[in-house]
Amino acid sequence: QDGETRVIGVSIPAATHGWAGGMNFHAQETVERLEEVYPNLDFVLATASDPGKQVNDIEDMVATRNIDALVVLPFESDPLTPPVQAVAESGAWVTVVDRGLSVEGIEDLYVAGDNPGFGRVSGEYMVSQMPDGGNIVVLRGIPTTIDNERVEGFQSAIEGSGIEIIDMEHGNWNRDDSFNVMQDFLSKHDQIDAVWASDDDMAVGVLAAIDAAGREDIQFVLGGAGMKEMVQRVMEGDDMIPADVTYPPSMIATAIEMTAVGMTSNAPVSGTFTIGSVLITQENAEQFYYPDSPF
Amino acid sequence: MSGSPVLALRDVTKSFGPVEVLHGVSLELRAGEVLALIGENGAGKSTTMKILAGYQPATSGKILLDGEEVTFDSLHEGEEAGIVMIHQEFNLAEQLTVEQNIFLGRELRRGWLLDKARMRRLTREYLDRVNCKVHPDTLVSRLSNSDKQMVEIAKALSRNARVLIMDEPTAVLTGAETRILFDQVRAMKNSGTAILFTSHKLGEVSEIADRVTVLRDGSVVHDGPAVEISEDAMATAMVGRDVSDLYPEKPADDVQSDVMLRVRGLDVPGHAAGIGFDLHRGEILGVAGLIGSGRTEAMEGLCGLRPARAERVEIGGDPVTISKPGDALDHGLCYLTEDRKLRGLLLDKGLRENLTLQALHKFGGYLIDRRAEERALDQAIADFDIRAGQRSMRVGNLSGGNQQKLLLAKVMQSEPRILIVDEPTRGIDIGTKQQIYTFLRKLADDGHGIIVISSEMQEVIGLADRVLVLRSGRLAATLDGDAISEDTIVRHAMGVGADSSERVA
Amino acid sequence: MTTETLNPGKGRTLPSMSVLGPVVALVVLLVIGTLLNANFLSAANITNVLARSAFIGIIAVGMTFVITAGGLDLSVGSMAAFIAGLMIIVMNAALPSMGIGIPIILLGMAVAIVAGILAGLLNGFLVTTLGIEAFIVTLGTMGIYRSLVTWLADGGTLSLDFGLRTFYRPVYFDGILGISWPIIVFALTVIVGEIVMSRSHFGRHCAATGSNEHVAHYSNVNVNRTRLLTYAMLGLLVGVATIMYVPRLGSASASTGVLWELEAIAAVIIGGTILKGGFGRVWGTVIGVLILSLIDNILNLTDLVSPYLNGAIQGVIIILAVILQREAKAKG
Amino acid sequence: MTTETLNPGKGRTLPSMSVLGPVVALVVLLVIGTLLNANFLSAANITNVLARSAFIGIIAVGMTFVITAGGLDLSVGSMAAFIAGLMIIVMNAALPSMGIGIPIILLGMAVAIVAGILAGLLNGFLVTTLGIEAFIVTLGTMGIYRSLVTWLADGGTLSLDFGLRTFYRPVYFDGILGISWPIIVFALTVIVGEIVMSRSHFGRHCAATGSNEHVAHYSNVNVNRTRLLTYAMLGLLVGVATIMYVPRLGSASASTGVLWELEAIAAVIIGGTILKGGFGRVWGTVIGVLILSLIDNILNLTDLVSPYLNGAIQGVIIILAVILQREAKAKG
Ligand SMILES: Nc1ncnc2c1ncn2[C@@H]1O[C@H](COP(=O)(O)OP(=O)(O)OP(=O)(O)O)[C@@H](O)[C@H]1O
Ligand SMILES: Nc1ncnc2c1ncn2[C@@H]1O[C@H](COP(=O)(O)OP(=O)(O)OP(=O)(O)O)[C@@H](O)[C@H]1O
Ligand SMILES: [Mg+2]
Ligand SMILES: [Mg+2]
Repeated sequence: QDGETRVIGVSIPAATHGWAGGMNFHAQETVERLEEVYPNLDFVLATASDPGKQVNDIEDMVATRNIDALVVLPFESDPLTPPVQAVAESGAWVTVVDRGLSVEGIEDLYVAGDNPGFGRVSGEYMVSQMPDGGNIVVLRGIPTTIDNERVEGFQSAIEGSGIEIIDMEHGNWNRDDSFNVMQDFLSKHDQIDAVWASDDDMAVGVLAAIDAAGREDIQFVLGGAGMKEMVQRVMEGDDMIPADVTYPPSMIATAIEMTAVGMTSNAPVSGTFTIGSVLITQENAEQFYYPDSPF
Repeated sequence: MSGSPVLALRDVTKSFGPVEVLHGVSLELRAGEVLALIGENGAGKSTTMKILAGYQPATSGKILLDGEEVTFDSLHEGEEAGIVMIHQEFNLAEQLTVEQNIFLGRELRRGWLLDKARMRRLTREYLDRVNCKVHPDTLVSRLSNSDKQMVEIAKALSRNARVLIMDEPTAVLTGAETRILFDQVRAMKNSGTAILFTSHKLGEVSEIADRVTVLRDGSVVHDGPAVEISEDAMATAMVGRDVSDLYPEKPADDVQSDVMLRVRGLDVPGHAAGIGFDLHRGEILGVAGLIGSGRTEAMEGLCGLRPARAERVEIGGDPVTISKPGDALDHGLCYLTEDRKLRGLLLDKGLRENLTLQALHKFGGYLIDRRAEERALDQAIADFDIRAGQRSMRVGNLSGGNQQKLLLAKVMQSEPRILIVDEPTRGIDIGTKQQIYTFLRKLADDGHGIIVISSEMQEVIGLADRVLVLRSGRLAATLDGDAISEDTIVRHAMGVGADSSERVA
Repeated sequence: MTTETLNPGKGRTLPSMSVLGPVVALVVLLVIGTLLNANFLSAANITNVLARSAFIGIIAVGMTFVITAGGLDLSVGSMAAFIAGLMIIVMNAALPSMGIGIPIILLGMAVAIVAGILAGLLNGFLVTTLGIEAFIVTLGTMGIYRSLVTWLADGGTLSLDFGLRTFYRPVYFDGILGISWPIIVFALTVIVGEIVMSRSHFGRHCAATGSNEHVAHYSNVNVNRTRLLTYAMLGLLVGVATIMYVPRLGSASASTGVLWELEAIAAVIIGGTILKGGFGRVWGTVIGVLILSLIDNILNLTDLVSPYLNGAIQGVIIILAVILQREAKAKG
Repeated sequence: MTTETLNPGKGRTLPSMSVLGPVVALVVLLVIGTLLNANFLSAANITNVLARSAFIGIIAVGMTFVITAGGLDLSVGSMAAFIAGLMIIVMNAALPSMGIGIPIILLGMAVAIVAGILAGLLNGFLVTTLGIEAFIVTLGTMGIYRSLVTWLADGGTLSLDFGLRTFYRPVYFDGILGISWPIIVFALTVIVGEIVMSRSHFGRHCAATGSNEHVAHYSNVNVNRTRLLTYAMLGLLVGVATIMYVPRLGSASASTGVLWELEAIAAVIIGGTILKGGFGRVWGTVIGVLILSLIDNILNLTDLVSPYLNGAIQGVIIILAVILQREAKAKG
């Protein structure tokens, strides 16, 4: 197999919000880097704006690019399961990233994010910061299974702690939407102790709305995913942003790299690698700060 | 000749909002009889016809079909009863072909699918009956107005109507086409169809009608056999005054005044070539020619409304270039279109907006002076005798003749020194025609130059000091004085071996 | 209303040139694809492209009628998502009592068809009887269906029972004589659509209604019924498309069918149908759909451009495809 | 061609009723909001709603002209995102040489205005001179701008330098006499827009062009120039909206301005402007914009419905607002 060029397909969702943008960045950067390192590897990168398009991309990779391996971050698990299964059955290597497929055992390598864990870590942090309980509002992402898992994880973590979610709306992982939602929450509730923005993009909008309203009752905002601006604020000891929870978009880079290694060597790279969600606080913030990433 | 009435109105009134436009109209249509309904613009002829055909409900009164009172709940019932109407406004879908229009709403089928071959063949037959040469697959939007009208007539004839209602069918037709239509009308009459017809050409009324009903301001003022009423009497009954001197006196043409407009070598690609003429101050220059001879296109090209080239155009002695409509207006040159529906008026706008559109710069700098506009509208309504129920109504709801008057008023807003009018009296009643002729002559006497394009030979002869005759896009002759006669014009217009696609105007 | 004086070439007496436009664009794309990748013309790739074009294609055929009759429908994408969701829920619910087998598939199909027709009728009713601007009606129902499917799925994904999915899968992936079902259904829809448009009285009535509804009304065309039927027909075809869609992905969520409406409308217009109504051609729509699918496919064939710029390339090609058509027309 | 027999009420001889429709819808929403939440009428909430309406509002005023003149623009949302991205890049790049201060803000504003006008002119040029369907042109440029901003931002978010942002922030959050700048600019845009639409030559020419371009041409209206100007004006206003938008969050990304185009068009139509062109009213558009913003606001202020169903409620209210208008018209 030496000398023979091997093709790795990478199929990811398009950069429609901050985290996905970061993930796109890491994917492209890794592909470029690995193409240098491994001259006999060829990469095909496709971004999809909906699950249907992602299935198309995968079909195209199989039919026209003869891929030997597929790295896929499924837009959604269920619709992507059959086509990825078909790829696996055709003999290609399959690496699944972040969201597991609905059928077990399809993938050779699973680089997993931990969405329930993301919610749980966030919830536990809330509980630790508000031992006496309090009123919080929650901004949710785009209605998807991921968002459901995170919110459920969060809710079960705060259960019985005296923390009450007094309002919850979709901010769609979008700065503008969350700004509007937060403005309205501020009009509606006279006392809000903390906000779980559940994503750093949304935290940006939430902070702007709080600033503009000049409200003092909110003690802090907890975002998530480790956007560099937010990590920096944590590092600097900002009161409003005391912590963050990771959900690193760079997991795609890990997955691509491991797949490349698997393709070019005999090193055992199969199995499941869970990239847990970690709490970032001032103490450990430095190691999560990547100033060059767009996210 | 006459039997019992097939279709009749009894004391029908019709109001649009607060305005009553018909005040108790009664009339009867009999099998095998042609009834002419005449009246001034806005008298209510079209409204009466629409009520008869079931297009509009009457406000009060009865409609009797074979003596039984009916209410047409839908158009379909009117058709079912064998009533067919040709509208004053074109009633053809522009993006469909001739054949598709003729069979619209009653397509022939073979099984589930259309029987295109048969429809095409029948269309050919219907068109042949009215001697119309257009191809069944031509898009209606590509037809000339007179061809559209002939298609409309063919469509109506094809329906084998018991009652045929025609609202000014001849307004856009040539003499020859009118004769073809009348032959068909006579044939239908002989086979027992009841026919209602209206026209502002009173000669046609005398020729074809058996009975004449005169409407004035929404009431019937005369009803009787056609043989008992002369054309003059009709005009008097309609207008309420004598209109025997239709055309104003022409000035003695011994003084040769200066040239206002000099055109040399005007080419309009595809329509006209090498046109050259002079227009003098105080002169009315007629333009005659067959339909399709390029009169309209030549003048539109001159005014920058369509692509054209000219070797030389001089206005008031100075050479000018006119490449867009604004250039023409800047030089005091203005063109009144022959097609008021498609090129003249915004039908869904009010009178005021339409009146001032072309000369908006006269009404305030950046902002429009509404009051000045209202004053201009007052003036136009008075000057041109525009009869609108309400000032605020949509122009599309004005009667056809009143639209034409408004169009003339609109063009005059830009105060042209040289005015080109294309078919200026289409659909205009005889009383108003007289006023328009007087108006044009007065403009000329005041030192303007006027060009009148007309397909009505009498109009050209009666009005013009000199006449240009166009043939196949080229100038065939320039006539003046006693040379202006129907015979000479036709001879020059036809030429030798005239293009068969042109027809006698 | 007539266009001849301003744009002398816009009329359709010389169809050959306006016909050529989209065809040329399609051929150019095919050539580019072939040059870029040897596998482009492989049976597998052609099958993929055609089969996935089928959803938008079937919907776009219906859209051609709606637009020809002077309407518009922005709701088709979310309608498809909603119908897919409904179908999945009904089939999952019926599974315990009916078991896996042909009957339950037929039940699902019936649900899709009926729901599609009803949804189409709702749009049509609001547009015709209540006389509301089609843009607003369908923008409203777009939001409504999109919300409903999110709600039905509880913000997540509705998935067909796994066993059922395996049984239903052949409806997308199998076929006869090596031609897969979506392609067959798409082809049938196009053929029937083309015949209805150009050879039936309904097609004529659509064109007449879109060209001038008053004229159509005076000519005894039931304008409202014609419009209503176009919407119902589009709804039906959305149902049919969904029947093909569900076995492919086996699930429906809030992100199903997003932007299908714009893609379908774009395909219709690229194909030469006039957005303001009055003239439509089904075969042109098919070419439009294929052009759009091929752009995506070709972009996947090469690594020449950054994926971020895919949208820009698409935009440029869409505009070019229509310029080609207009330029050709203007010369014709 | 005349409409009187089919729809006796469609004419605009009795405007009072068609005028009432949107106003009534707005008032009903205000009443509902007040009943549901005591803070609804608070100065803070009113300010919030008005200020956030300003972006769409300013754009919708421009859209009113485009639609009145018979056009359409689907690209405004991504155009706004692109301009915002460009503005941020230019300002960040100029920061080292210019330092923080008024000049760099003015530079950013100039970039936004110029970019907006150019983008509008591009749309206008393709629509008028090349004669391509506005829907296709702006669908194409929508994809192009959206791609470009994603590419400029490398898939992520473009953020204004933090110091600059702090300096620029007051442009969104401050104002005079307690009224914030976006509201003031919005109000000015509306006043000027209303005057231009209803009292200027240009407004008349737009209506004439949209009503019947041939008649307009024969009446010495430069149809192409009028259309081109409406697009340029819309581009300019997108630039202005962006100038207000950037200081709010100081960032732009691929998700900025998504669906603004549909919202703007919906506002225009809810306000009573006719989608096919020929009649438009700017003040109606404002009411449309407020209705849309209020729906969101009220939904956030109450817990009555599942957030999944927000879109459905929006859809229903949009349709109802227009029904109200048409019903009123029909009676009038
Ligand atoms: N839909 C309508 N709404 C309001 N007024 C109308 C409507 N239709 C007709 N009218 C008015 O009714 C009157 C009669 O119009 P009608 O068209 O019947 O006149 P007419 O005799 O046919 O005139 P013409 O010779 O000019 O065609 C006119 O004053 C016209 O303005
Ligand atoms: N679809 C069309 N495209 C181009 N020109 C048209 C179209 N329809 C009509 N015309 C032109 O407009 C004129 C229609 O006017 P009409 O039938 O009254 O003839 P006309 O004005 O007497 O003819 P002309 O002015 O050429 O001597 C025709 O001459 C025809 O050339
Ligand atoms: Mg009349
Ligand atoms: Mg003429």
